[in-house]
Amino acid sequence: MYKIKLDQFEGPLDLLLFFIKRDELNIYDIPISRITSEFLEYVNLIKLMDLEVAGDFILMASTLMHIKVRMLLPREVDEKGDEIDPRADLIKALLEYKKYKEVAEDLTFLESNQRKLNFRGYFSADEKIAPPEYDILLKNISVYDLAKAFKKAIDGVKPQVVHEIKKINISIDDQIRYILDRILEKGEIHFLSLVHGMKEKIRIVITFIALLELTKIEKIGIRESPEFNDFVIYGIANG
Amino acid sequence: MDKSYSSIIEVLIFSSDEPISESEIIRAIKGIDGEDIEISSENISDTVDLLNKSYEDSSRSFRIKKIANGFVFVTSEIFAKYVGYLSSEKSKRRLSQAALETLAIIAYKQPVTKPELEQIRGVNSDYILTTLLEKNLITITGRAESIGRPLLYGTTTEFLKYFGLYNLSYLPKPREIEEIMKDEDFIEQKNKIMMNFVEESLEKEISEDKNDDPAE
Amino acid sequence: MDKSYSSIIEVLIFSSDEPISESEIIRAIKGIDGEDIEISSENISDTVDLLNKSYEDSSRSFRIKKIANGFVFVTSEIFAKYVGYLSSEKSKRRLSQAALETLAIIAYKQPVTKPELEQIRGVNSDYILTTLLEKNLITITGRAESIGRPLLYGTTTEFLKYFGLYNLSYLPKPREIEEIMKDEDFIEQKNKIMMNFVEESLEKEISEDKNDDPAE
Repeated sequence: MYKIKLDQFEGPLDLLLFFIKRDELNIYDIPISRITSEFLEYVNLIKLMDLEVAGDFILMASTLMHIKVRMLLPREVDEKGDEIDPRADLIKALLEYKKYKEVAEDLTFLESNQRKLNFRGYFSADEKIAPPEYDILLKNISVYDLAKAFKKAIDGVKPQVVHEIKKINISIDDQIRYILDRILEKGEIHFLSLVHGMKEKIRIVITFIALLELTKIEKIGIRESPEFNDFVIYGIANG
Repeated sequence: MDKSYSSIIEVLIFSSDEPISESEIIRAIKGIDGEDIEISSENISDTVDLLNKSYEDSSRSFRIKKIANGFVFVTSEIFAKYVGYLSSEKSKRRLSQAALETLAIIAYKQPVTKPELEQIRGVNSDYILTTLLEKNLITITGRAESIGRPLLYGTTTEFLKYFGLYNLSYLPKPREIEEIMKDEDFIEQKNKIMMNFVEESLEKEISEDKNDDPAE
Repeated sequence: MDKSYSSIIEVLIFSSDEPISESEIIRAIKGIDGEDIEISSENISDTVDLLNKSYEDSSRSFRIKKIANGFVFVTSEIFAKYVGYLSSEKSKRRLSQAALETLAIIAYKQPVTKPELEQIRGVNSDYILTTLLEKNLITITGRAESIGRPLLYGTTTEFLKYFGLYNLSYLPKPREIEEIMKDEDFIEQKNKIMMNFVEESLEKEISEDKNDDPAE
């Protein structure tokens, strides 16, 4: 028996196709008894390994044994009087599966090619004049949108596996200065890019509080962004 | 610096999803072609100038611009209204997440009152209800018997058409969705699926419009 | 068509973060400059050809390509490794064999139900369907009329984008069954798989290099 890795097969049909190819069998004349016993050896291994797919393999094993028995009996005939090969359905299934397996190979190529191509990455700096009458649906950002963007930023922080206790020196005043500096520099800024790169949740929380503070004293304004879960912060001249 | 690095610098700026600095560009080039490649920050800004010169000569509608944290491609401001049209079209095309959520709750719980709806969503839903009513995706179906006899909302035939549903029973059942999803991201996933429905049916609508109207 | 529309067509494609169709381009131009502007789909594809010619002449590192029912700027593949070095997005994993098989079946037989799909694959496909839905490569398109009215699945625009297809008719054609049998393609297939392994491990190496880099 060849050593083969069990998890390299996508299912029982895939394993059968492997046997057929490896032993150069004629798919229209599969030696059922030989292939059944070989298949059963693998099924036993799969059962031992307690793989999730075991059920599908066992089902195929019973189909094979059923075919094997029918091969020994006198052939049934169809309405035209022709003998019915007990293997016919299996052959059909194998060919159908093989057809899509090949397409999957082609898709792998397309995938490889497409992965080598890159799209344009950054659009935010494009100069836009939006005709105002088109902003019907999201004219004003609600507290809800704000909260959602906040939650998204928080959820975006990946949980650290190692728990280090470290003191983070950060205050609301610091973050107010940070926000004002960023706005001074760029005129306006997206919330997500404001908190981009912040590794600690507390830093985002404090930035957010600073943002609310600045909104309250009307130093900055907030409006919706074309992206959901984000919003744009802009400076107010006389703020 | 080898002249061929011009294209590489162009590609890196083009495909970076953040403004990209000179040092990052150098890091990528040295990372791939070896640390001994001689390339300086100055080479990069010179190359960018040459690229911009070449865009200008061939009347390209974009330039490379240096903003605070690095280089980015920007479209020329003389086209700002076209770029703006596109982005507003896009936001018009997409029902907001909130509207979608509201629509989903109404679709599954109908007939439903505003207080019930707001209890589920946790926020005031006046604006979205108005918008959905305007878009004829929902309608007032009657009045509840409860105190204050609040209005009841339900979906319309337009809603079914919009989502390509034969009738309401064709909506995926929450249980079915849950079976497919089997995880805690179920709600988010459901929203995504709904989004696709919206976008696709809109696209379909657009292409049907196109087919119906040969003048377009 | 006025010659100046070349720049506008370029800017519309350049500033759109999704492939943009001919009809969307026409709509934007008419939306801004008036319905009486004369511009046809043909004008647009001709203009795109001219633009690409001009990019080629000035050795630009990107071209306009037809993907997912529209036009989009993409970079030339020869620079992929430089971009990949910087972007973690690109080192994301490929689809598994099971996922590709499932997609192949859905793409050809759509709309297709889970039972039909599982019959062809011979294995339970819950997990794969969930993954593909999450990746937005497939979506639920409706319900079959058959017993139990199971949900129907189909591919998305994202699917086209992922494989770089203009539309579904550009899918690789499955071979006829007789053809499959005539051809001893076993070795060829193995080679193909090996090729992918090589590429995969190269990519992995690059991204590991990147992580090792203390400068990062």
